[in-house]
Amino acid sequence: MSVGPPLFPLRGWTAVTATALAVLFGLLLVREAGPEWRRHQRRAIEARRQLAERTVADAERSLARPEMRRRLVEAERRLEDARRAEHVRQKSGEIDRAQQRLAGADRQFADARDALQRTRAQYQAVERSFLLAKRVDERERWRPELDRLRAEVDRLAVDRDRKTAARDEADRLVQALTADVASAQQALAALQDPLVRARGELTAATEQPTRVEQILVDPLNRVDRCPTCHLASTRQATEMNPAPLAGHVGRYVVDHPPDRFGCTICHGGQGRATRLPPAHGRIAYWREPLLDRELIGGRCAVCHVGATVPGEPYAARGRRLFQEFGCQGCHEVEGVSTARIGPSLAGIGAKVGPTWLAMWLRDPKTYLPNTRMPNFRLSSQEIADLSALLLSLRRGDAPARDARTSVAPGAVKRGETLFKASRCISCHAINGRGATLGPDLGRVASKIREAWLFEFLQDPPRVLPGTRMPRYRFSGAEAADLVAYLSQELRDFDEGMWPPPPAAPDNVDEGRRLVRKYGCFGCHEIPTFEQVGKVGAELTGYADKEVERLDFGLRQDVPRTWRAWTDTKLRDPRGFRDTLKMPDFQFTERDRFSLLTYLASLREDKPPTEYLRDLPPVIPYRPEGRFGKLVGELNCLVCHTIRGQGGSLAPDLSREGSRVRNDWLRRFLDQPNTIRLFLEERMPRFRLSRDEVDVLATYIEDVLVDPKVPAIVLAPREITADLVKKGRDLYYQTYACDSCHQIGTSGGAIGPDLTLAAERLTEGWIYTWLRDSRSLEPEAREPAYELPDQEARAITAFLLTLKGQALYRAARD
Amino acid sequence: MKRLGTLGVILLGVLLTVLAVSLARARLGNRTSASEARTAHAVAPSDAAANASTPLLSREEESGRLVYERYCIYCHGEGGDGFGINASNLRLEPPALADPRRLANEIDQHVADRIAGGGMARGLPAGCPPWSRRLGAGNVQAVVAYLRWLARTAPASSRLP
Amino acid sequence: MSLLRPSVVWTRVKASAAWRSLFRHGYEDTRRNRLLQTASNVFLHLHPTTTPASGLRFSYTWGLGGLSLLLFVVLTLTGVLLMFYYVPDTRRAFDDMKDIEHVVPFGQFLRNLHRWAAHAMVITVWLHMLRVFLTSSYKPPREFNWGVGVALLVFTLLLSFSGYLLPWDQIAFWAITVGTNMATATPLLGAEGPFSLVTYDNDIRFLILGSRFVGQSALLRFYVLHCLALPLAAAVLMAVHFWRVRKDKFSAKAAPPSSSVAAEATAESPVAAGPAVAGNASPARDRAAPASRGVDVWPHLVAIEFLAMLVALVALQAWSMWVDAPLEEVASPTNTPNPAKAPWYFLGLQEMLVYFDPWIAGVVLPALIIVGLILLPYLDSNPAGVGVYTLRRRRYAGSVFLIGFFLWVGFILVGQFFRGPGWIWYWPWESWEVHKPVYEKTWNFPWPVGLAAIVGYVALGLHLPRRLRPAVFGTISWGRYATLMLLVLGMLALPIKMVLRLAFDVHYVLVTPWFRI
Amino acid sequence: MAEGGYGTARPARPPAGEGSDAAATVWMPRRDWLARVTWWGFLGSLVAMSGASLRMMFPRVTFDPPATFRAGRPEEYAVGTVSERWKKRHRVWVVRTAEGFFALSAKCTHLGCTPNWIETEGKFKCPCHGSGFDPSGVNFEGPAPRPLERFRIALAEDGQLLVDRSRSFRQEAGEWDRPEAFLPFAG
Repeated sequence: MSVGPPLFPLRGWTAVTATALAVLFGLLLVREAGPEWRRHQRRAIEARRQLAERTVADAERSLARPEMRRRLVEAERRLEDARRAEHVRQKSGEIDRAQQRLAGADRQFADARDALQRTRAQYQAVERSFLLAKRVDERERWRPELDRLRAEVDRLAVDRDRKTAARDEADRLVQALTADVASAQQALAALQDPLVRARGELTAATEQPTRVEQILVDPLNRVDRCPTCHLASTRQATEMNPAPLAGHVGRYVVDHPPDRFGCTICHGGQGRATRLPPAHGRIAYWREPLLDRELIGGRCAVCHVGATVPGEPYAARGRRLFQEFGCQGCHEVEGVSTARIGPSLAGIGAKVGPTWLAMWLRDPKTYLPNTRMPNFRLSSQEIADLSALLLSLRRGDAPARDARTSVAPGAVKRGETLFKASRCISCHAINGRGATLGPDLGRVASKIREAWLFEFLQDPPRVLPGTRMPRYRFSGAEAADLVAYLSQELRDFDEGMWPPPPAAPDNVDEGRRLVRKYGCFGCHEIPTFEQVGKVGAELTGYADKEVERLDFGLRQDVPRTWRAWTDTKLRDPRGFRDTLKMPDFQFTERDRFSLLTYLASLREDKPPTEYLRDLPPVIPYRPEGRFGKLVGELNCLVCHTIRGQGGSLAPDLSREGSRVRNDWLRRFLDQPNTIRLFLEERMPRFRLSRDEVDVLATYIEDVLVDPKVPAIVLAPREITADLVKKGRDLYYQTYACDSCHQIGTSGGAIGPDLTLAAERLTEGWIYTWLRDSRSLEPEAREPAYELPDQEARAITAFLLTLKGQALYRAARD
Repeated sequence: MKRLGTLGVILLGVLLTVLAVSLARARLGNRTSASEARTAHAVAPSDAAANASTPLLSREEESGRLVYERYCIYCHGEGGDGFGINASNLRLEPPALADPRRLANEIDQHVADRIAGGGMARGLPAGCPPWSRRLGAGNVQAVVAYLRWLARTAPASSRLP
Repeated sequence: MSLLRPSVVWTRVKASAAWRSLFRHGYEDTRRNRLLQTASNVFLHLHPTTTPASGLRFSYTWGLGGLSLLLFVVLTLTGVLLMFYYVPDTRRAFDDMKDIEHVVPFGQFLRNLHRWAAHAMVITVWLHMLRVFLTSSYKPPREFNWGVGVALLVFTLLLSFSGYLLPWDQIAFWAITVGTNMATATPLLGAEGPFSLVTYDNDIRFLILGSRFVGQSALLRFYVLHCLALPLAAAVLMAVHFWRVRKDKFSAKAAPPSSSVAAEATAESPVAAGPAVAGNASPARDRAAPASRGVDVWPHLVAIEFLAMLVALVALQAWSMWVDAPLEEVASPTNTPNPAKAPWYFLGLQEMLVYFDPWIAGVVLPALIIVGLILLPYLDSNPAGVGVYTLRRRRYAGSVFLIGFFLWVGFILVGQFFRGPGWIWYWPWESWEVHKPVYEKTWNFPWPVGLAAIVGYVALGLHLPRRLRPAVFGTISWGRYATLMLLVLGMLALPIKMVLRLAFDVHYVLVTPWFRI
Repeated sequence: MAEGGYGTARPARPPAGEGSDAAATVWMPRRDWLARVTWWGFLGSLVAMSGASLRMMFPRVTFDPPATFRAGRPEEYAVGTVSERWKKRHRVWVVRTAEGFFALSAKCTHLGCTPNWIETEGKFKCPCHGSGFDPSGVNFEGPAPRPLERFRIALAEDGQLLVDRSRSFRQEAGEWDRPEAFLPFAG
């Protein structure tokens, strides 16, 4: 009696949709059953299995070899004999007796132990009531009991120990009786061991389940599931691993255990992901995609913040370049000190002339090919304005007059001798030949006004605050002579052909604007600009800068990548927009790549400090007292390093007190003469006063010493002729020290001249050096022979007995 | 009635498209370009090759170069030609390490061993000192890599006596 | 052994007390069973036992109410499952999302389902309201249930909004930041609102976030609201909603469109009653069917509901299988994506921010919308068109409502597709990498002019309609008329202000020391 | 409501093909294959759905501390001592005898309390019910039914001890003689 319209007009549709739903669910289940990572893992596991099969095969083959078979048979026979022998003992009941004895001893031991514990419990109970007893007599009533138990406990303890010994004894006996069977079995097992292990590996590989592998690194708050597909990536690579099992290249995983570092901290990518594009970070909204092989070096420098980054030369070089070129002058980077690398421009007006200045501003490299000053690509108008500003910068006391000082007769000659005697070329090159510490003096006279030079030579720091030039204490006359010499010899003789400064109408205020625009004060100290902030973009966290925040401006040819943008910026700083102001440093390919690598290390989030390496000392070394004052005045730390502070041009003085002999040191400070022949650097002659020498020497002897270095090594009578002879042989024959060290006229010139070793070096130093030079100077060129005590003593003796002066004089004539 | 029905359909359609497109947008995000860029960045060897005008030394070769120029160059000379400034002071003439013909039939391990053990290891009196302690395995390997690079890049003729 | 014959066993089972307690009536298709089927089933008994045959026509309701419910159920189930793997902790939330996507079986799928179902529910609820309006189903005696419906709309939006923060990625973080910052502009109760009585530490935003910023406490609050408080409230309201539907009888009225009498609205025959989720079309279509007596809800109507459900599920499932829910980078307060957009269903408001101060766009406007919607049944005194798709006899009501609806949708479309970095206009085919300058050269009315303009606007708005269309507006009481007109004028003010801004660069019409309009 | 309604109403249908009285007119022809497709499709989906939800309860990874841990170099342990170094973190005693190493589980075999190592008496003593174990882990007093369990111990390739808590060996099962249960180490 159904009523109404036809039943279910839409039955067909209902059925279809229901089926569709079921099908969809089916698809869902299928998809979930076979996740992507499983395929990769299966491949790796299969590779592992095949490898294992091969090893098993090899093991079997080696066991099949005749002499192996012979040894096997041998071992089996041995085992057989042992068994038989044991069987005999078995028959004779020897073993049973031993075992019974062991059982008995064991029982006794157990009883003894329990007895001891019971009694100790009683003792403790009595002791308690003894201690808690209120009245003395009560307490006294407990005493005998207490003493008895005490004695009892001790007795039982002794007893227990005896029983223990007995048991062990019995045990050993049983062991002994069954020993040779055991050893025979071991011998046999040892022969079969490789095969057994290989088989074990094979079964393990066959039964290995597929599962998501993950590394939890709590301190870094990272979960890396990379090993799910890169199954072997947590082990070092060995050449036998096939591709899917390829281990990690190099020692990195050994030095950085994965369970402490994980993968993504260095490689980037998304550790938690288990599908391919997301896992490699190749998706929208993931900040750290997988890094390419080259830039990954930058990640090393994130933690290795020291001057060197092991195995990553470019990062370290980049860090150095960054500071040498004074990038920090315009770009803030956390942890990079903002030292101005250029000379102060206060008083530059008195220092240089307009022609030179204009030429310099147009392109510094035309005057000084290896200057660090970049080319700002200034227009003539800008040059005019800047010159106007700079030439207006004069100190109050700067001599306004600029006339040639009347040259006293013979001044040039005297100046030349003085120039040579003062070893100016230790720091200054002449036309590109020579040291690079100070500016090239080849054409200095064409650059610097003589009046200024005159003042400067007499007291550099006063005229040019912050200069690295030491005070040579030249008298006015000497300074005049030097000036005469310089302006006579060291000038650009086609100076006249220099382009004249632009005639454009100049404007000091415009100049100020330009200084502010280009941020000259980033490298140079300029009056009234000391406090102005940096003009460049902050680079902290630059490594994580998203591409869409980099302005590609007009360049369409540059691929839209962090790397391409940065490289282009370094190559052509104003390529993206004409309005940019970064100057052109003319970096080489190597420089650019080094800087790239370094920049790639400027992460936003720093790892926790326990991950950082080579952190600078909390309190950097500062020489104190009069010594400190002198060091500052003479700028010793420009060339020498003391306790990690200073330049690398001259020897590290941190241990000088232990290295050189006291008297020699004083003489040297008074009359510096060269030690290494071949090297250019030579200690300048500072004309130190007696007590200044005394200050320096005393400090060095007292403070800059190394406890490792003994004062006395050889008592005088120990230095026998044949010891010396032995030393000489070792020196010349065995180790051919003369390949690098000079004695008298003969010998190489890499290491220091040892002719005067006897009067220069302390015997302790020589000895320690020969024993273990690395502990004294990790970076030394000496090939760490680390000689045995006897040889070291011999060579020391040899060196100490050299007739230095005689030889030296011989060498001189 | 009919009109309103269709109106309803249209509305539904419109809003569903709104949803669809907005979701698509939300999913891809306006940063697709960025993501592609990142991808490109991630496969950098390509654009590395693009901007590598002069051959750039690999990480290992570069560290090798640093070591070589600090320790070896005095005797074995610039570019491994065997004419170092100190060569004249030696009893044995230092070999041209980077000679391609020398290196051609040597595996890295042997070269490395010779550097590590020095001449003495091979019983040469007063030969090249053993460098293993001072340099360590890693640096020795690096030096080998650098020598290979030298042999690869510079023509053999230029460095043979 | 005969006892073990299947048929015997089967009859015994069916005879057992347990079976009979479960299935209280036989299976045969008798009239009685059909009625019992509906009446004795807790889930079905919201239906009447019979409904007019025309109620089977889908085009009357589009099953929108039912779909909304279905989506709510789906959301509850998926939500519960997701809760097993989610910890509302700012340091963990995002990682948990990643784990759900990568190491929880079906995690990605469930998350997609949850996300998309939420979006879909917002839409179905809107459309449901639109339909109810078009068929005048809000008119007496259903004003109250319409109000409940509006409340449910609000809860739907709140649920979606509160869930938006939980993934703790950039869109989440900044959408919520933008959204909640509007609350500070609340008059009196917002720290930045006009006539503010409060500080940042005790204003409305603080109430929402438990802090001045979106942070741990905010995440926790949103989590509790999203998983507990709001769903409970919504469920209760739904119960009320369905119950009222059943009590108020079904809206569709079996009367020829020609006769427009409100009286009949009350005199519906009980058989014509049916749930809102499915109903009958205007009887005008099926005169043939005896209006006295409809078809049985079981099986006819239920079957159609079943179909509707299946279709919806298929669509949802397919979508969720192929389209992943968005998840951006982990939230970072120091790095704002440009533009930072609110959830798409609030983009209309965010678009309004271009033309109005936050206290209008973010607070007054939504408040007015909600109030207006609730008042709708009381303001629209025209009894015509109940249960019929007809706009012809309700031009004013219809036009006002539709204008409002399409403004809303339009603003959302604009906000979603035409707004780029800096909320500047970008055509969909334009790249956001191209930097566009902000064009800001606006001016304000001097305050007397502005005041005059606004007063005049309101005065005219109140006066003219009554003058021009006494037939329509003359009939209703002044109070009603005023409220109605003010709401309408408020709504029309949006496009007017937009025109002023876009065409004449007017920034503010009225500038006072306390607020600016 | 509809879905629920069908859900409960559905069993009222006898399984397809099952005979029931054909007398009464049936509102849906029983052998209607469309109807069957519908039902099976729908029920199939339901089953799949619940299956999926169930599977979801078993994630592919857990964040428990790893079962294996490196216990430092062998030289760090004195002969004849029981090291409590790893008790706090891993609930394991590393014992070194003259012959070598083994790793004891710090879990009483009685009711799973954590015993204490009492140096003076040279035994493990369980605070809960007084079970005592000698340094080799054998129970000699108290209610403990069997010796403490030992864990797999080996030498990792980097020369550290490697303890694997996922593999345990019972003495009464003769498992202590397994090579993995004891790491021979001299000097």
